[in-house]
Amino acid sequence: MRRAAAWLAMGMAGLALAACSGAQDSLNPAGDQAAHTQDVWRLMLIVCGAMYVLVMAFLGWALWRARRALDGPPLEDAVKSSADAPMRNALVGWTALIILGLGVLAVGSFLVDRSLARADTKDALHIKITGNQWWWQVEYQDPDPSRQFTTANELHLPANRPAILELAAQDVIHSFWIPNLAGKEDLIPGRTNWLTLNPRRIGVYRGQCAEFCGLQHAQMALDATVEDPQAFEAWRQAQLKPAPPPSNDAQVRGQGVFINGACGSCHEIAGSDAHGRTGPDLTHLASRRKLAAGALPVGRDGLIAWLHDPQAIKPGNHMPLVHMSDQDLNDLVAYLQSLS
Amino acid sequence: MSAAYPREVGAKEAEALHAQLDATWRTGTGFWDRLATVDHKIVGRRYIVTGFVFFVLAGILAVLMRLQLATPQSGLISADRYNQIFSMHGTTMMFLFAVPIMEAMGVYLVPLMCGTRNIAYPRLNAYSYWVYLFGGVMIWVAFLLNVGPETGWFSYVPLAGPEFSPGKRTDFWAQMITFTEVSALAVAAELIATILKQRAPGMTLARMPLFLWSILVTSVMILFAMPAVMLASSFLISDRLIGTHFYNPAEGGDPLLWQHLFWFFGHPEVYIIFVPALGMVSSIVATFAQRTIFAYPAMVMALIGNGLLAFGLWVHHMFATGLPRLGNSFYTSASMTIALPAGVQIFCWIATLWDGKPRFKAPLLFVLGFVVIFVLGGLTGVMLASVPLDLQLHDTYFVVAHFHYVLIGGAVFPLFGGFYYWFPKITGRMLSEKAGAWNFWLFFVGFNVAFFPMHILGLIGMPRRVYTYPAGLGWELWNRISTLGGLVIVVSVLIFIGNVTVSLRRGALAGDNPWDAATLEWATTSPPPSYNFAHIPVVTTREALWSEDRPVMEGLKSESREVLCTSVLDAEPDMRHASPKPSLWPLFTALATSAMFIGSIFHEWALVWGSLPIVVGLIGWLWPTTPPKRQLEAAT
Amino acid sequence: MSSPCRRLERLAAAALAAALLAGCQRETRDFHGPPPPSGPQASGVSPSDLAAGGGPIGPPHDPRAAIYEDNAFHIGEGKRYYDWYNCYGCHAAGGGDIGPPLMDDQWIYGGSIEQIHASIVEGRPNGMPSFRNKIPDDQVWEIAAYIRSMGGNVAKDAAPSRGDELQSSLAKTQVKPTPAKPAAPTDQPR
Amino acid sequence: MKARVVGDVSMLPDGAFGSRTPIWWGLICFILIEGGGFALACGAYFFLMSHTEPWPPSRFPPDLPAGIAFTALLLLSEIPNVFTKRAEKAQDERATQLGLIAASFVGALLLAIRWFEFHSLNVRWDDNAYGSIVWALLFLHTVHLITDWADTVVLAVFTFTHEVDTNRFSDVADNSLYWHFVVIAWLPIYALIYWVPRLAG
Amino acid sequence: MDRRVWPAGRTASAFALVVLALAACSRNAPPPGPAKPPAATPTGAVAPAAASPDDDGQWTMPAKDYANTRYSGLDQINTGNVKGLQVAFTVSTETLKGQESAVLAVGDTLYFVTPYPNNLYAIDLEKPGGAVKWKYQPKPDAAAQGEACCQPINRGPVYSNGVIYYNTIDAWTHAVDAKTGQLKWKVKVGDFHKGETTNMAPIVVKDHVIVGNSGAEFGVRGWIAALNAGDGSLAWRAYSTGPDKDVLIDPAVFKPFYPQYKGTDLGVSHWRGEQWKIGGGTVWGWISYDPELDLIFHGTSNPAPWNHEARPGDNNWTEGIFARDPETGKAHWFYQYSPHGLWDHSSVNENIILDLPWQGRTRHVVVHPERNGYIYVIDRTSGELLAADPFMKVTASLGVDMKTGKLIDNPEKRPTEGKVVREVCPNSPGAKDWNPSAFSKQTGLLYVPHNNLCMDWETKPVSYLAGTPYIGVNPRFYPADPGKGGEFMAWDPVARKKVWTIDEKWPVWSGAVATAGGLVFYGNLEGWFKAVDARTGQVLWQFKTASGIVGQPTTWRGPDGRQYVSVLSGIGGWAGAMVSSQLDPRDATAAKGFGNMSADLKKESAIGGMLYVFALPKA
Repeated sequence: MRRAAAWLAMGMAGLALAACSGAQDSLNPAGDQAAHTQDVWRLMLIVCGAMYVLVMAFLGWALWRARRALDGPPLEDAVKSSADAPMRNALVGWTALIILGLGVLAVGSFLVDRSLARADTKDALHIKITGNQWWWQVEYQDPDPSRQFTTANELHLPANRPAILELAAQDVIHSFWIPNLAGKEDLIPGRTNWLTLNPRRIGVYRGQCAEFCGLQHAQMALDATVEDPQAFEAWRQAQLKPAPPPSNDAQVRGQGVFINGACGSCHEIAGSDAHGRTGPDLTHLASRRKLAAGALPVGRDGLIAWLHDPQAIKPGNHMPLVHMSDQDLNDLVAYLQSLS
Repeated sequence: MSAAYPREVGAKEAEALHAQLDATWRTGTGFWDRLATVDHKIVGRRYIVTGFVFFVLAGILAVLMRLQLATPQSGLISADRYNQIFSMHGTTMMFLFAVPIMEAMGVYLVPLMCGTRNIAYPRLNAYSYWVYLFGGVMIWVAFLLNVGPETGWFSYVPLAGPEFSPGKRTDFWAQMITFTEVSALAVAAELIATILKQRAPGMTLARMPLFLWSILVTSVMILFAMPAVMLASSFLISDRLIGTHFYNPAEGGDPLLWQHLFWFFGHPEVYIIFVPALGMVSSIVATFAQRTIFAYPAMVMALIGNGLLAFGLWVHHMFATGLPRLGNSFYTSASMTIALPAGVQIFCWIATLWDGKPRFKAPLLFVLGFVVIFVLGGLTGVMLASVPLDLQLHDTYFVVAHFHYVLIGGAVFPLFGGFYYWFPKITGRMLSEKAGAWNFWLFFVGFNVAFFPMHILGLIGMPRRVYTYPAGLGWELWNRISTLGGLVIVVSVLIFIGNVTVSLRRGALAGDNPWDAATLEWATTSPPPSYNFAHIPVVTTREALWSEDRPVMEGLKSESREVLCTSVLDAEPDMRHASPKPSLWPLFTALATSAMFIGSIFHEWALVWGSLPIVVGLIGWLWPTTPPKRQLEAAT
Repeated sequence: MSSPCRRLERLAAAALAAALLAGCQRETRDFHGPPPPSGPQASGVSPSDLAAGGGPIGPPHDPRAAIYEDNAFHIGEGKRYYDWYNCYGCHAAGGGDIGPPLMDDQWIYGGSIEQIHASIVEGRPNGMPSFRNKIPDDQVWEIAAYIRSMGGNVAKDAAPSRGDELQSSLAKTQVKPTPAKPAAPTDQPR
Repeated sequence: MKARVVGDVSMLPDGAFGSRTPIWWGLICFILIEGGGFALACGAYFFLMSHTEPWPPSRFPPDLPAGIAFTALLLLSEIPNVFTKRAEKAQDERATQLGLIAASFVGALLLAIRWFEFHSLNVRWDDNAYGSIVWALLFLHTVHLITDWADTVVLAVFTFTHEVDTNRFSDVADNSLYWHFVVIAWLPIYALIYWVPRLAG
Repeated sequence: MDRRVWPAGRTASAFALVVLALAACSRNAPPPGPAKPPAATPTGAVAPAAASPDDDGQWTMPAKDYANTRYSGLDQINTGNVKGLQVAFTVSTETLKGQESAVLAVGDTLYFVTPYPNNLYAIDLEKPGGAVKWKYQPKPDAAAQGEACCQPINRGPVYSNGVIYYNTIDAWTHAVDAKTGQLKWKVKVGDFHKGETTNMAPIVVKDHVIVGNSGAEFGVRGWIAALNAGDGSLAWRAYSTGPDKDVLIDPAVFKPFYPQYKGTDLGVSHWRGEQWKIGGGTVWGWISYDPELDLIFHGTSNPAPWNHEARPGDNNWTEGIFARDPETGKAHWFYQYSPHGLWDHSSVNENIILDLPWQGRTRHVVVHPERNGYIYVIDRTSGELLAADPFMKVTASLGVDMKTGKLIDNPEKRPTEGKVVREVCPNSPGAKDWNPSAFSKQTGLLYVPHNNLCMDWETKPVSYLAGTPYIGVNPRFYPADPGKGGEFMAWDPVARKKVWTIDEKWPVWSGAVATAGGLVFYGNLEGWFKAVDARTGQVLWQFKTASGIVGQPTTWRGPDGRQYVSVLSGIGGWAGAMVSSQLDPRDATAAKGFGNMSADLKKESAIGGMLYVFALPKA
């Protein structure tokens, strides 16, 4: 009993501690949905914690009382016990208490669920997210097709503007989850799911696939940047542009490697002749923070490590090991780094 | 004749009867005799040992996973291997350990508790064990050959479907399901028939021990739950082998059909594991508190309520799949409601202890551990029933923590309690109490150190089923602690194994009823004779052995195998029923069944050709026991 | 106790299962593919190697073929890449369109995995483009292995079943083996 | 402790019919399992139906004649079945043999018609999910048909080769009960395979 | 007769038909008058004389005339004597893919083009038995065969001023001296390595040879270009996508009827990103020309890829019709049949120039049987939509909004990736593909050879790899009605309804020709070449050629004064590829969906390549 209480206390401490860290943390809400959910969590913690304490107290009392028990014949017929009748009443009371507790929790949960369903969607940004083994395709939608653009493994959201995510899957079931913003929603082949986000707090949050999706399920992350609307608009304008043309010899050679080699067969770089669609869009790769769905930082070292042997970093992923000379590799990295 | 009753049985008469019965029921010691045995105690023992072996194997996998996760970006186990390992861990624990071992306890104990000589359909019982064994061996051999399952114990399509899981890995998994379900369904039918038809005279439903109730509820749940997963896995195999489209969204199938079918089985599955454990807890609590269980009717109602509610909440595994919101809220309420019967039972056990005279032996320790752990697991379960909260916690380590609290706390702790409790009955020797205390405390501490941090990990964003994770997200410390806890559990289980090994030879002799328990299995010797009871015990109260009066009945044949059938409700003696003799046909049929199942992984026509030997086996199995007519004609 | 006996039973059962499993190869999953052959690149066929009136002269047996042929994982990957690199655009799901069928037993440029590999890498004169450098070599092998499965020419336990897509042809597990033979004499440039 | 004997069960019968025997309960369990399987398969049918437009996707529902013939004959098969059941209850060996033989022949005929049913579905199992579930339903029922038919044949043979005691009669009675299940289970499946596509289409 | 009375009542026209039929039966057909002003036909529809001059017994362009009527004034072969039609001579084409070329008859010579290797044959009619006068071999690059979506076929040459102009599959235009077979010039008009091929029949307007490209299935950017007839130099080129300057849209000249086509650079802004650069809209079909308005009319093909999710927006200016000035190429108006085309419904079918009585007045229109299943009537002066009537079961769309001119897509059939959409009718070759209709100046009816097909359709992601197909769809075709995959119909353009139909088992992939003899000729995929009574639809004569017919029948007066009918037999093209490319019907998606329904066709038709010329027996 004491031990259990100690554990509980330690657990609480742990939770408090944990709340200070992470960019991928459901207890550190940065959006309405996560905040509402945290309310449910608090309610649950209080009610369930109280229940637990009650049970443990009863158990403790029973054990403490047992010390005084005398040897004697087993109590075969309950009616013979003087405690039986009061205990029956206590059972009724306990049952009522459980029902009450569950009622409170169910209603609380239901109300929060309703409020999530009624989230503010005025002037919402519409973004389509497609899960692939093992990366995220992100398409910013717009009624005007020329204002649509595609990126990968990153999400930029203006603070205080709702975003409606359309969730689809290309191959297997994935689950979209950025704990700081909202709960998860599955991406299911053959179905379309929707998720509304109301981001409030500026910051960078991490999300991760939350449904087992095969070999590299563990390394299928994405970045969500919640920023002020001006910054978002600037980012969007930059994304709408095609990639800048290569500006020095190395970059020109790198572009050649990209287009004439295997890269362009799977990746798109708008403004170039690379129109592959089966891999992530790389038009503005250098403006992203992470490479290969969160596996590495974007940057010279990360790019070289990745291109040198993608299978060492994410074994089994669909980025092949392309054998190339060091010169080609350096040129290619120079080119990719110019894609800001 | 009737004038003679009641009468006492003389010592000589008793000895002669024992000798005669032993000759009739004994399993021979030859190799083929052992294979042919239909004694529920021998089969039950095999079942329990096999189940425990799988527990240890799956535990080794768990340790490997914990070692991999102890540090971020660990290179200890590759992604491919890790995925197979966690799939095998879940699969083995759920299908090869938890359900079979619970049923195994039933197979061993139910006939004894009913006061009957053998289980109903003993040959089916033998068959079910062989099928289970072959299925388990198959999947482990496959795993060792690198053809083990890789898509988790839940094998969600399309990941487990033909396109994204090439090769035979998932087929072995799906066919393992068929093996274990065939075996589980057979055992469930045996147990239901045994409980309903072979109870001792006078053991009315209202006098049935709670363990029998829990086994009855479990078995009925198995009947309704298992067909769903068999259907689902058959669909999966046919998608993978002959190109059907049950789960192909393009051609009108739906991945969610799998989830519905799987969880229609999968959720009750948890209760199938957990309800027998409740029965064990009740047995242990009553015995060690030396008090009849408080509020027996409420307990029975709670068991039945558990069984019914279990079928109404499978959707809470699918909140994130985008089903209609209002429907989800219904399942929230239904899922929370199941806390009610659980809460009632917890109360009743504690009340029993409160009003009793508890003796803190190892079995009771495990039960106390059960209460502490399971209640926490149950409460986190209530949390997960809430849609908004579940959407955050679903598929995170919080869920891992939750169900380990429920399953280890709710089933494994009582099971270990049960081991300590019934070991004397099964082997005739006591387990060491001292080692038992070490075993318990290390398990209890290790368990909480291993699994409590997972709650936190889940809350701070660590998803399940990841073979590695990046540093810097605040997960390192908790993972390391968790791994340490896992290692403590290993020590604890090793102590248990040592305790069993030593006690088998050197344990104190138990006697018939070392714990002064009240149920009928303690009315016979430890270990029980091959025929269980020389005379059929008659029950007059719920706690049969706590009453001074121990009436019995006679009249079953001793020169051939007979059991007494009683009426379903009131257990009035109704008829004598011949119990089959040992036979090799169940083994043959099980081999034929295995050949067909494994063959049909590779070729669809194996289903047809493979069924012919099974037919042969069944005909041999059911060969008439009456004399051939030719013989009769010759005689006349 | 019956433990020695039980052990025997287990052994027997394990042996049985192992025997049944022997039909299924150990599934190796090598994500790197073999290193490219050192020295000069092994030369495949070029159109001029076609001998008049007879079948094509195959490229020398390639040790890498064994890694991919009859390996379920690689064939499954090949199925994916067959779509990704637009193979289906000309050959449909094996029935052919702009290009010839790949599921029948007629092979203009040879039906061994080495020959298919060579055809993809080199291209062929009547419209088959060369994918040299456009598809990394191990993926070409995977595609070639998948193409072999279209005609039922890989082990049944390695062949892929249907995909999660429109049903166009028999699941490859259901295709009866059709051993490759060179094209019947025809003046059809295909 | 000495046993105090309070009664004797040796006068009780060593065979009985129906719910008094454990076998009957086993059979009921089996029927529940199978019935559950059928119910779930039917549920899967409706689940898939709600995802496919049109239903059937080819717009060609199964041809009716074979299904009608099968259903009619299956219903008629209850005549020998009930006849056999009465004979068993009466423990009339001749009549039981007669009934079992009749049932065996009807079963064989039903299996023959079933062959044509598979050919009149107008869809292959690997055409689409509709084809898959229709084949699954028909296959499931066929398995039961074959099982019970084989059981009937074996029982019929046994009545000629071996002495028929109460337990054997009881087995035959259970076989009749199972046949009821096979018949009753067919009716919803028949409706799903042949009529729902027509009404939905 | 007051022409305005005619459209008033169906009974009246029906009555007139009966009378005319009776007249034909009584063999009291009026004597042929070569020089008559365009008289009112029974339906009231007429082909304006400027675009469709009276017959001179020759056949110099595949569509017969600028109006694209495919009507011959010859009546030597007529309903009464057609039964006696027999083979005059045959010529092997020495190739075995789809023979889609028209056979031109100029003076004493026949001209036709074979599929790859695109040889141009000149057949001397003065000599007996179809002697080859000369054969021009352009030797196109063999690799180009892999860049042609639906076999490396050719739709025929065109004759003008002693020169034969035609395109080869590797995107070259050749000018060949009609007398000698000597090359005058050739120019490369596109790059087949990117998938740009040319198989359309050019048209010569004034001094311009007008050509367009194919290859929307390879993600090429569609264009139409005018080459100077003298040297092949480029006069102008108008793209179907991209900025206005590329599309030759000059706001001063461009006056579309509907507001949705007004705006700047819609060919860019109605696309996502730079998708328009690989957006299709090729011009591979029929071009008609109205000398009075001095406008050419041409359709643009489907946007690329087929998977519509890769190209959100209306995808201007694909799947529409342009009216352009032949001198400058500048667009005058545009109308889009299928904005954001979902089904590969290329809009390149013939635009037949007719004048129709319309609600009490005469409207100058183009009539266009469109792949999407509607016959459109569009005012050719303004681009206003007058009518759009379905001519087969249409499920892909719910109709055309006559106010806005927009097609109303059926939301239930809108494809999403990874889901099969079922029963899309018409399928992607459409209710009618390229194979041209004929208009009879005698009956006023349109004779439309067309398909009766539906399909299942699944979209999937697709990468653009230059030179490989850019499609992203798994299709599966099947007849809309069991056993009826095609239809040959007579359509009354004024009453806007079918007059009669002939059911065909397979899609009808040949063109049609109508004659003053009261006949219509067409062929089917099994190889039957049929002569049909233009008024009743009764098949009066048929002849089984060696292979399936996918060519364009023509009829002409030979040097000996007799009337001949000619057609190429040789199955192929999209519908016939299953047979002539020896594809495997076990794959339903083979030949982009025809595999699903063509197993029988492989038994009922055979590979071949032969010119058939028919005539009545010499008296």
